[in-house]
Parts: sequence; structure tokens; C-alpha cells
Amino acid sequence: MPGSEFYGNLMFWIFAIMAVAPGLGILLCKDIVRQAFWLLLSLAGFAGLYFTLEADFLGFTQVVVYIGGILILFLFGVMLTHRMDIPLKDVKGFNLVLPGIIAAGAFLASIFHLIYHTQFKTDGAQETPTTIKEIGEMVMSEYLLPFEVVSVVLLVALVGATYIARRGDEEA
Amino acid sequence: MISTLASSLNNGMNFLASSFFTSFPSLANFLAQEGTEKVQEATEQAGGIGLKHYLVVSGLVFTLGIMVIVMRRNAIAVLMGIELLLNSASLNFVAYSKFLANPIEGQVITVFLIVLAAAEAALALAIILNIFNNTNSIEVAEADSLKG
Amino acid sequence: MALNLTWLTFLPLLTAGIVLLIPSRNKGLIKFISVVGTVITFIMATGLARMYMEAEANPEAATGISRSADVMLREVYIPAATNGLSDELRAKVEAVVPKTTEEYKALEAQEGAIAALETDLGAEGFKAWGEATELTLALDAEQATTLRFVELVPWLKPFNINYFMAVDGLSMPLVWLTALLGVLCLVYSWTIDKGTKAYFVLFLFLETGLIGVFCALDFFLFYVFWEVVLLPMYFLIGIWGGPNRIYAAIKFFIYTLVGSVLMLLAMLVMYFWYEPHTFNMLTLMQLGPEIPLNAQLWLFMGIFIAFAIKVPIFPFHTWLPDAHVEAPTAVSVVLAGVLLKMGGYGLFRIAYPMLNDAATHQGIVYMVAILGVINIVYGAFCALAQTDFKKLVAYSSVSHMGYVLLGMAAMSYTGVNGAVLQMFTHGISSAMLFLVVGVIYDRAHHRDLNDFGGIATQMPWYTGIATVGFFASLGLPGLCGFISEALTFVGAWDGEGLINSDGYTGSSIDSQWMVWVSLLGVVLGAAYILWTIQRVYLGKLQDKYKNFKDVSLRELIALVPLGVLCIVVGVFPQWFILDHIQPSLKVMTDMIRSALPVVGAGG
Amino acid sequence: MPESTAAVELCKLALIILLLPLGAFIIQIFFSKKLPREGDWVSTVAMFVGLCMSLKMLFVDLFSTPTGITVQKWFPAQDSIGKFLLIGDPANPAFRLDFGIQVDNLTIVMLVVVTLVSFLVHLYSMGYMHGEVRYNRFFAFLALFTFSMLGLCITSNILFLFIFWELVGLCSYFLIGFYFEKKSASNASIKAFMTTRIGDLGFFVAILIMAYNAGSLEFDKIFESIANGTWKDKSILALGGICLFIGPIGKSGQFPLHVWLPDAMEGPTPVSALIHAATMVAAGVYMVGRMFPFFVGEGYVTGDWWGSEPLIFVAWIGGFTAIFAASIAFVQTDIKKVLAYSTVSQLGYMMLAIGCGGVAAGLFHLTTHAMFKALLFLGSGSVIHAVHSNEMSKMGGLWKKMKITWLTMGIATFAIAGLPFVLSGFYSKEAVLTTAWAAAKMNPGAYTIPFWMGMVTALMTAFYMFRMFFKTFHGEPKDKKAFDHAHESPWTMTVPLGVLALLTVLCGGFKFINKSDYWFLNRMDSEILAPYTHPASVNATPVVDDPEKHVHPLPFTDGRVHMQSQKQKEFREAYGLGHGTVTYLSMGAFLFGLLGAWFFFGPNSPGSKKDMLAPEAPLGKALKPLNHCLVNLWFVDAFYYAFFLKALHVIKDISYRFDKYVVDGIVNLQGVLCKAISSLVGIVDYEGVDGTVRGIGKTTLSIGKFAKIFQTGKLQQYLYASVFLAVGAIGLTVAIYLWVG
Repeated sequence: MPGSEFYGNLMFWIFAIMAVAPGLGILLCKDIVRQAFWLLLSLAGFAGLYFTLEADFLGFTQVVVYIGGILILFLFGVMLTHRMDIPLKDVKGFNLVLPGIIAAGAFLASIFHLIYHTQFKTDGAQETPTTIKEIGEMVMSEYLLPFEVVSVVLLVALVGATYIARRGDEEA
Repeated sequence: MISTLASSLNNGMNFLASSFFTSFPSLANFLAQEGTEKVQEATEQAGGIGLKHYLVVSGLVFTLGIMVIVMRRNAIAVLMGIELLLNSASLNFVAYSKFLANPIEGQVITVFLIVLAAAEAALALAIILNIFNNTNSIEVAEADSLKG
Repeated sequence: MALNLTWLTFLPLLTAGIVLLIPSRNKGLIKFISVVGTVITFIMATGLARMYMEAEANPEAATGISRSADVMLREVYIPAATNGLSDELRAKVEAVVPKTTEEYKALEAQEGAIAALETDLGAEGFKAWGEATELTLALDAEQATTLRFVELVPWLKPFNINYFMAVDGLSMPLVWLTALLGVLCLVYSWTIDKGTKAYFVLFLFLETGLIGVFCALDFFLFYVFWEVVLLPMYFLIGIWGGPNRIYAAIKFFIYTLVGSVLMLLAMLVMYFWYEPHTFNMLTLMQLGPEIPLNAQLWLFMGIFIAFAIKVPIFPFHTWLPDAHVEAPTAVSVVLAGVLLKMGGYGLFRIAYPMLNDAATHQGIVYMVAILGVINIVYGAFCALAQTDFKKLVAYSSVSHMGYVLLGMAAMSYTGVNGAVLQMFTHGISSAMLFLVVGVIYDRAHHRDLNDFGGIATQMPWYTGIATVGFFASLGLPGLCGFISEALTFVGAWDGEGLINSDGYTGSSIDSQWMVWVSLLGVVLGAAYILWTIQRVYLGKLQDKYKNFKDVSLRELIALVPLGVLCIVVGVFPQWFILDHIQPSLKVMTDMIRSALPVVGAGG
Repeated sequence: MPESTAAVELCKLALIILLLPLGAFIIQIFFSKKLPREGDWVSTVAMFVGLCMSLKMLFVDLFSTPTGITVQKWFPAQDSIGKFLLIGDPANPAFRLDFGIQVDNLTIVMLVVVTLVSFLVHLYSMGYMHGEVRYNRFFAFLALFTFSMLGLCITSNILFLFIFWELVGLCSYFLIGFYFEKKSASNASIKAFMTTRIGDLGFFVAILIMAYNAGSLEFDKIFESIANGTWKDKSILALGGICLFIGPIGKSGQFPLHVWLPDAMEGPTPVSALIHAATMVAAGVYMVGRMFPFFVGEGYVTGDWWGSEPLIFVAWIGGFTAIFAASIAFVQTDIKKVLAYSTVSQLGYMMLAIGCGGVAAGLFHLTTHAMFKALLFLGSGSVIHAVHSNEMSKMGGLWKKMKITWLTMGIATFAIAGLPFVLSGFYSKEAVLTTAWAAAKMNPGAYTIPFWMGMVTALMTAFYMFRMFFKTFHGEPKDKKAFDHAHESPWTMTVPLGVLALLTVLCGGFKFINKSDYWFLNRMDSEILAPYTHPASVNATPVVDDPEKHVHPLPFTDGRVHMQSQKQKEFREAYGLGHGTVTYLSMGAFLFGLLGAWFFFGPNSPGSKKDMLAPEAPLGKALKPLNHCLVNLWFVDAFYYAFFLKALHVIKDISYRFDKYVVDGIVNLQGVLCKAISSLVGIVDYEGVDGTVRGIGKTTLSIGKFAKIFQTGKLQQYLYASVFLAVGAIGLTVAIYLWVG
């Protein structure tokens, strides 16, 4: 059987493509729902990449939180803002297409230039122990404060979102 | 300024190409079964999946995210673009943590990042709903009442 | 109402207060009260003058009349000065204050005595003691022998300024003249009906200021009264004046103010820089030698310019014609009669005695003399060139004040007496002339000399009085003008003056050419006066003057006393006035000439 | 020296004479309207009483001894008002002036002359001025004039003399300008006052010199200080003398300052008679006579009077004025102008006499001249009164109509021309000329020319006086109408004429009354010689009687011996010898003058028939240039007017313009300057400070506007912009990195 790297590399390329390609999809297709599904694919690609980086916990959380939670949220959003009299198709108008491409190209070029030229001082692939324990320790020890803050942020977001959304009902 | 942009673009392209194709010759080397550590460098030099690859990927996804936000006119599409941005960033974190001294830190940050992304998405959607309720349209262009 | 200087000075102010209370509707009452006020002031002034004369005649008898200087010092000043201290300290201070200069010298002789005193009296007590001693020394000095009716009360204690009023030969005639002119002017301005109340209040205010200026012997008090005079004059000219009154009033005010600022500066310099920090003029006079010569020269120039503006002396005189032309008659009478004398009086009281080194400096003597001569001749020429009656009289005042300077520069006994008498006589004659102009102006409402003619036929009595006035200012013997002119010239020619080029004897102005030129000024004076008489009074009567009434009672009351005074001073100068001002002028002249290295004999 | 009771009596009398006219003046001024005849009798009576008193002094005192009385002095109230001026302590006064009275021969003579002429003029003007508009005012001024003239004569010090001197000038100003409606009258009065005032300037300086050098102003004190050497500054004595004489030049109308006298004829004739003939102009002569020792200066002690410059100056001015004025009198057509110039000429005579050392001769001439000149003026007054015009062209042949005036004026004309041995004029003129002759002997260089000037003037005087006489009274009446209603004047005018005529004759006769020769001269000389000749004066010797040299000692009765120095002795001898020649010469001058006048202007003389002097006649044409000069008064007036008056006007305009534009300009400039500076500061403040503040405001606004463009409200554009910024940042860091690296 070919060496383990071979499969690792292979897996990387598959997931890489899986992550990048749907971006174009979102960009091009008109229907908002299809866009959502392209996003789904891209997220999955990301989860795969995490696995190639031996960040299995992350992979799982990615799948559960991102795809399971946020994507579904998006769909609800689409459904709620969907109005019968307006076709789902995106209405042509404010065309920033050309400038957008230029901006993206410029950005891409500068990122690649940086990546290409900087000599990253990497210590080589590290043996990553089972991440879930390590992560728990880290969160509970070094990153205790951010953990608390994040919990507060979540609470605020939750309350805020419901408040904003509901306020709309009152008015109506 | 344009010449530097052009040169860095083809560097990027041939780097991708070289790394894509060198992985196969390394496959050939591999086939020749030298030592694993040598294989480690070999994959390093020989186009094994290094840090740069991940960076390139996240750069590409990031750019796509920007294009989506800029070009799409639907608010939710914009949100999706934002999600792409966030994911590419978190990928970077994880990639760095993989290739740098303490492998776990990056991942912890990514966890936090994901949590924040969720909160942000919820809020964004609530705002969009509100805009939708008020103006019956979620065209990004029309919501410019904050104009100067 | 005791007969003393304070009452004399502030009675007009009191009348002004009463007049203020009267509603401005009944003008009659206002006029009546103010005239009564000035008449009482005049009676008091005459009484004081009478007493002054008796005091001159037999000094011993004088003590009965008014408290003499050191009694005033003992009973009034020291208790007032020390009332801030504790009782036992007051007793101690009073006991220790030396009675006479010898006593002080003895005290000073034994060293350590004063230091000992300082310790046991304490700072506060020692300060009061110092001031009291300084005053005793001042009042004991030679200059103070002729002072009468002394009023001495501490005023601003922290700055050692006290309310020091007194009168001597130099200021008595001027005070009396102010009181007299005050009465005459108020009677004359009986016809003022625009803002009567304001006019009379300001006039009384002005009179207080004037009497105050002549009686003040504390430099600070002098300065205060000097400014008090300035203010009402500004309003009187500014409101009741002629067409161009604003310009004239402002010019007058600023000109005098600039001068008084210079004086203030000199005053403060003398107060702060030199040892016994005091404003008391008598001590400052004794202070003279301590001030170095060039400092004295600077101070002298400052004070001289301040008074030069007032006198007025040549380069600073241009405000006078404007002020006179625009001022109402009564105001210009007071302006010419008394205000100009403030300058001369100031020079005699302050500039010369206090800074006698500078005053007797050869350069200064020549400057003052030459300015005097210029004043006489230049004033006469300008007067010749006038077509406006009042401006002509104004320029004649400039010319006549030149004699004062000439007499002063000579600094011989006769010269000084001549100068002081000239101030008095010019006060009378110019007051008369301005009244004369006023009478004709009230009828013809214009002052163009070439437009008059033949008034003598229409108004004989008026012409008679006017002729007396004109010939008095011309310097005709038998009238007051000649006496002062003759004395001034004899004084100026007099060999016993100050300094001349070849050493310190001989006439102060050395070359007699100055007297020759000034005599030319006298002849020119005769020219423009006679020419004016011809243009106004002689010649054929123009028909538009046909219906002029002759002099009215009001105008007669104003003019006749001055006319009589002219003749009396002209015929009996020594008996009437010179006898009384003589001693104090002699004391002052000796003091000033004492600065001379070789004392000129008392010629 | 305690005044003797006699002296006090005499001085009191003099004081009364003085105060009488003053009283009259005061009464006249205040109460004239209420008095009958407007109070003209008040001053006339006062004058008459004064005249009687002075006549008493004349006959009682002057005749008492051959040399009259000695100097009597009295100070009325020296401790109170009499102490006129006292500066410094009484013991050693810086300046002292007391009102004192001094009576001596000279004063008595002057008192008599003044009061007499004044009384007669008063009497005369009652008639002449009758009906005038300010009749009472005229008499008031006459009284005031007499008061000041008398005061001048009896004061005992020079400054009081100056005071009365100016008062006299004032009265002449009033009287000349009496008809002040006429512009020419008021001009003449101003001219008179100004000219005398200029003269007084010199007089006053002389007083100043005396006050300083002699210490006192009393006459005797001054002369003593010269005599005993206490005079401080000898060099200034000469200058003092000359300055002192400038006074009389002005007052008595001597050469440079004579211009006012002819114009003074504008006044009424009695005024001319009193003031410009007899008294005021004589004041100058009196003063020179009184101050003779001062003029002589040093010479007074040594007796050599003829060396001192002031005296020579006096003689020369006197002589020149005499001849100068006489020449102008030739061509005058106005009768009063002729008399005016003749007065100037005669005054020149008196000055010449005193200048030559003959004070007595000068004063003798003054007295006689006063009589006949007053007579001439009053006579001309009555002629003018009759003909109503001054011009001689209107007169002629009046002797038929006005017998008394003709007779009296005839006597006066003969007197002034110098009819030998009969009339006073001859004696006084002869005395003057003899003095001049003697002085010429003493100091030939200085005095010969003045003597000859005097002699020529004698001839000219006779000529023009008779010219006037013939033109007025003889020949055909030129103006028929005027001649017809000419009539003799009323008694009030003719009586004074008669009295004066009588006196003119009498004055000559002194010689016969009490036999002693030179009655008048002895009294005057005693006056001048006795009290001041210092006994110890250098080589003074007693006078010995020497008949053939006409030298006679002064017959003092009070025990004094007539001392005189060598020079004096020579002078006396020359004077005695001179008598003869001078008498003949003056007789010749009289005859020639009379014949010449008769020839040209006589009633039916060849000259008048053929009218020799007409411009076209040969003689007339020859004299044309001279005539032109004379008519224009030798251009003196024109010169004065062109030079002095024009200069005065120019200077006054310049000085006033200077004062107005330069001195006042500077003051106003400062005002303008302050305004300019303050407005400048205002602008700076508004634009500068405020400007910047507003600027900041504006710029922020514009920035704001500019920045607004970016705030489009479109989300995507923000992202678009931020991408670019990111790219820029990356580029920048790379650039820096490369640059640094």
C-alpha cells in the first residue's frame, strides 16, 4: 500500500478542492438556496482539512456547529425573508462584479506574494496528542478568561437576536 | 505596482503547480522507500502537505469570501461570504498550531472562533429579519440609510 | 461754619450737592442757590485774605485766629495717625515725637537711639513715629514759616499721604481770584438755560477743584485736585460750547491728561526712590539735594512739560485757542483767569523748590527764559493775525503768560514777584477781556473782527469798560498790567539773577537781548489791541448793530468789579497785594537760589 | 534829609495843582451829563485855580532870589500807599519806587506853562467845540491830559515820569481819535500811540539800566551814583543815554519817529494847540533837560560836557530834525500841517540847544515857543472855524474880515520868525544859536554842523512862516463863497488869542523887567549847575565876574559859591563872545526869510503876479524834483509803511500759519496717527486671529464634505475599500521590509 503520506496528501487535496470550489458556486448561482448548499459543501471541506491536521475535535465541532447550526439558521433566514412576489432569483443591479474581481485578484496576489516570500519558521509537523483532553485543559487553564467572555458573548447574542427579531413583531 | 502583482500571481500559480506535481514524484521517491524522517523532509521539500499549502487554501477561500460579499446582492449571501472568511481564518489558526511549537493553542482559539461565528450569524440574521420586516427587502444596496 | 481752608474748598461742592437736590425745572432757584454758594465762598476767601494780611502785619497776633501749624500737628494729626495703635503705645509714641528739628538732631546724634526706639515702639508704632517726626521737621523748616490756616489730617495712612492744606503768599491771591471769578462767572451765566442744573453743578465742582489745587500741599492731594479740575472743564466745553466743541474738548482733555501723567510719573518716582517715602511737598523740598543732578533734570523735565501744557508754553499751546473759541463765555473766563495759573503756580510750588539743582541749571534757565520770550513775541504775532475776537484774546493770554516764564527764569526777587503778580493781574485783565467778548457775542452772535464797527456810539458804557480792560492787558501804566510787566522786566534785567556765562553773578538770562525782544512783544501787544479797538469800537456804526442795548445789569456786575480791581492794583500795588505776597516769595526764592554755588546777594 | 516845612508846603501846593485836573476828570466822566453846559466849566475852573497857584509859585518863589529856589522834595505817604513798589526788605530793597514830589525852578516854569496853555485852550474849546456830539468827553480827556502832564513835571523819579509819560500818550490817543467815526482819525491816533510806544521802549530800557546800575530811580540818587562812582557798569552809561533819548524822539516827534505828529492834526484844533504844540511834545524836552546829568554821564563830574556821545547824539538828532521838518513845511498846503512841521522843527531846536549843553536856552525856547505856537494853532483854529477848511487854497485876504486873529497871528509869526529885539522868539532862538556856537568852539568836530543846521533852519523858519501868513491873510481871496461868510470868532476864542499875544511880547521883555541880564538863564543854570556839581569835582574854580567876556557868577543868596571847571569857564567865555556874531547872523536870517517869502507870496509882489513857483515856470521846473521829495515827506512815511507794516503783516501771517498748520498739525497728526494705528490693529485682529479661527472652521467643513463621499452607505463598498487598504498595508510592510532589509 502506498505510504501513509500518499493518502494524507491525497486526502488534503480532496478536502482543499472541496473547500475552495463551492466558493465559486456561491458566487455564481442565482438561487439563494443553492448557495446555501454550496456553503454546506465548503464547510464540510473545511472539516476534512481539520482532520488532515489531526484536529479531530475541531473537525467534529465544525461539522456539528457550523453545518448543523449556522447553516440551518441561514436556511431559516432565507425562508423567513422569502417573499412570494419577489422571485428568489437575485435581481441584477448594483454590479460590483468587475471591481470585485480586481480587488480579489489584488488581494490574492499580495497574499501569495507574502506566503511565497516569507520563510515560515516551522518546527515541522508536531505530534498532536488526542486533542480533546488537551483542549479541555487549555480552555480550563490558560484560556479560562476567553472561555468566560465567550460564554457572555453567546448569552448577549442570544438575547440580542431574540430582542431584535421580536421587536419587529411588536411593531407590526 | 502592477508588475509586482503580476509576478506574485504567477509565483503563486507555479508554486501550486509545482507542489501538485512534485507530490507525485515524491510518490515515486516514496515508492523507493527511503527512511520516514527523510520522508518527512522529503515531503517537506518534496511537496508534502506543508504549512504553505494550508495558507494558500485559506487565502483562496478568503478571497472567494470577499468576492461573494462584494458581488452578491442578497444580505444572506453576504453572510455566507462572512462565514467563508471566518472559516479560512480558523483554518489558518489550526494550520499554524499544527506546524508550530504548541499544537493545541491554535485549536482552542479556533473553538472560540467557531462559537463567535455562531453568535455573529444569529445576530446578523436577526438584523436582516428586522430590516426585512421594516423595508420588505434585504437588498444590501438599499439599506444605505446610514449614508453620510 | 468755622473759617478754615477745608470749609472754603468744599463749600462749592456742598452747594453743588444742594443744587443737585433741586428739581431741574425751577431754574431760578438753581441759579440763586449756586450764586449764593459762590458769594459765601468769596466772603470766606476775603475773610481769610484779611486774616492773612493781618497775620503778615504782626505775626504774633495771628496765632489767635487759626491754629498754627504745630498746634494742628500736635492736637489733630498725631492722635489721628496713631488711633490704630493700643493706648499705651499711643501715649509712648506721642511722648517720643521730637518737638523741633534740634531735638531731632540731638536724638539722631546719639547713635543707637533710633534703633532702640524702633525696638520698643514696634513696627507699627515706629512707622507712625517716623511720619510724625517727618512732618514736624517739615513744618519746622524755613519754607513753612509763611504757611497759614494749616489743615493736617492723615488721609491714606499706609502710603503716608495726609490731607495737608495750607495757604501762603503764593497761593492766597490765586485762591481769592478763583473765588471772585467764581461769583462773577456764575452771575454772568445767568442766561444759560440749556441744562442749567448740570452747568451750575459742574461749575461749582470746578471751583472746588481749583481752590483745592491752590491750597493742597501734599503732592498726591494736589494731583487729585488737578484731575478734579480737568473733568468738569471737559463737560463744560463739550456740552455748552460752540460749533466745534467736541474737538476742542477732547483736545483739551487729552493734552492736559498727557501732562498730568508725566507729573504722576515724576511724583511716584520721587515717592519710591528717595528715602523718606512721602508725598508731603515740604519734606520733598528739603529732599532736593539728595536727588542726583541728572535724576533731577529728568524729573524736572517731566513736571515742567506737565505744567508747560497748562501755562501754556510755546510748543504746547495750541489747545488754548480752540478751547477758548469753543467754550461758553463764563467757562473761558475761568479757563483764562485761573486754569492757566495752575501751570504757573505748579512750577513755582513744585518744579522749582523741589528740584532746585535742576531749576538753577544753566541749560534749564536758558530754556525757560527763551521759551518765555518766544511765548511773548510768538503769541503777539499770532494775535495780530487773528480775525476771531476770542482767538485773539486767547493768543494774547499766551503772550502775557510769557512774562511769568521770563520772571521765573530770572529768579531774582523782583522777577519772581513780577511773575506771581503777573499771574494775578493777567487773571483779572484776561477775565475782563473774555467777558467783553462775551457781551458782544451775546448780541452779535459772531466774533468776526472785520465785521464789527462803531460799537462805541451804540454802547458807550460797554466801550468804556472794555477800554479799561484792553488797556490793562496792553500794560498801560496806572493799570494792573504795567506793574507786573515792569517788575518782570526789572527782575529779568536785574543783575542779581542766577547764573550767567562768566560765572555765577550777574543777570540770570545774561544777555539783555531777551528783555529787548520781550519789549518788542509789548509793543506788538499794543499794536494788536489798538487795532482790535479800532476794528470793533471805532469807525462808523453798521446798521445791523443799530439796536444793540448797552451793557445789562448782569454784565455790569461781572465787569465792574474787575475794572475796579484793575485800577486799584494799578494804582496801589504794594498796599493791595505785593506787601502780603512778598515775604513768602522771598523765602522761596532764597531756598531755590541756595542751590547756587555762589549765592547771589539778595539784590 | 528831613523835608523842611517850606519844601513840604511847596510840594503840597504842587500836589493840589496835580489833583485838581484829576478831580475834574472824575467829575466829568461820571456826572457830566447832569451838570449845566455838560460840565465844561468844571475843568476850566480847575485849570484856572491851578494857573493861579502856579503863578503864585512863579512870582513868590521864582522871583524870591536871583537864582530861584533850590530843589524841594517831599514823599507824601512813604510808609503806606505812597510806597508804590517795594521788593526785598526795606533796608536793602531789590527794587524800590516811591511816589515823591519835587519842586524846583524847572518844575515851576513847566507848571506855569502847562496850566496857562491848558486854561486858555479850555476857554478856547468852549467856543470851538460848541455843539460837538461828545462835548463832555472832550473836556474829560483834556483834564486827564493836563493831570498826566502836570504829574510828569512834578515827579521825583524816572519811573513815575515814565508812567505819566505813557498816560500823556494815552490821552493824545483819545484826543486825536476824538472824531473816531473818521477812519483817518482812528488811524492817526493808533499811529501816534504806536510811534510813541516804540519810543517808550527805548525809554523803558534806559530805566531798567538805571534800576540795575544805580539801585534807585530817584533823580538825585541816579546823578549821585554817577557822580560818586557807585554806578555798577560804566560802559552801559552811554548806551543808557542814547536809549533814554529814544523816548523823547518818539514823544517830541524827532527825526525817525516824527511821522505821527503831522497826522495828529486829525484831532480838533484845541487839541493840536495844547498837546502838539505846547505841552506834550515839550515833555520830551523837559525830560532831557531834567535828565541832563545822566546824558552827560562822566562829563558831569569833570565838567567836560561836550565829549559825551549821548549829548552829541541829542544835538545831531535835534539839528537834523529842525532842518528836515522845516524843508517839508515849505510845500504844505494844509495850514495845520505847516504849523505841525514848524513845531517838529522848533522841537529840534530845543533838543539842539540841550544837546549843546545849554539846558537853560532849550527850556527858555520851550517856554516862548509854547506861547506863540499855541497862539498860532488857536489862530489857525479860528480861521478854519471861519472858512470851514484847513486848505490854504481856500483862504486869502482874510485880514479884512478877521482883524483880531490877523493881528495876533501876525505877532506870533513875527515872534517865531525871530523879529529882533522886540519879541521873545528872537531872544530864545538867539540863546539856542549862541549855545550851539559856543559848543562848536568847545568841540568843533561834533558841534559845528549842528550849529549851521540851526542857523539855516532860522532862515527857513522865517520863510515858511511868512509864506503861510501871506497865503492866509493877504492876496486875493481864492474862494469867493468861503471868503463871503467868513467872520470873526466869538469872544471865547479871541480872548485867549489876545492873552497869548500879550505874553509873546512880554516874554521877550524879561530883559527889561528886572534889569539883570538872562533872568531866565540864571535860574535854569542854577538849577543845572548848583546841586549836582560835586564840590570836589576835578579842578573846579569859583567864577569871577568878567563883564567884557559877559561872564557873571550866579548870584546865590543861600551862601553857595558858583563853582565851575575849566571847560565850563571856556564855554561861558565862548558863549559871551558868541552873542554878537550870532545876533547879526540871526537878524540876517530873519530879513532874508521875510524878503524871500514876500517876494514869492506877498500881496502884490512880483513872484505872486508871475506865479514864479508854478510847475511850468522856469524856477518851478528847476525845483520840481525837490518839490516832489518834499511833498512826499522825503518818503519817510512811505518807507515805514512799505518796510515795517508790510513786514509786520507778513510775519504775523507766517507765524499764525506756522502755528495753525505746523504746531497744531503735529497735534492733530498724533490724533490721526492714533486712529490709523487703531484701525490697523483692528484689521489685524479681525482678519488675522478671527480669520484663522474661521479658516479652521471652513477647512474642517470642506474636509467633512470631502469625507462624505466615502460614506456611501453601501456595505460592499466599505469592504471593497478595506480590501484595498489591506493590500496597501501589505505592500507597505513588504516595501519597508525590503527597504530596511
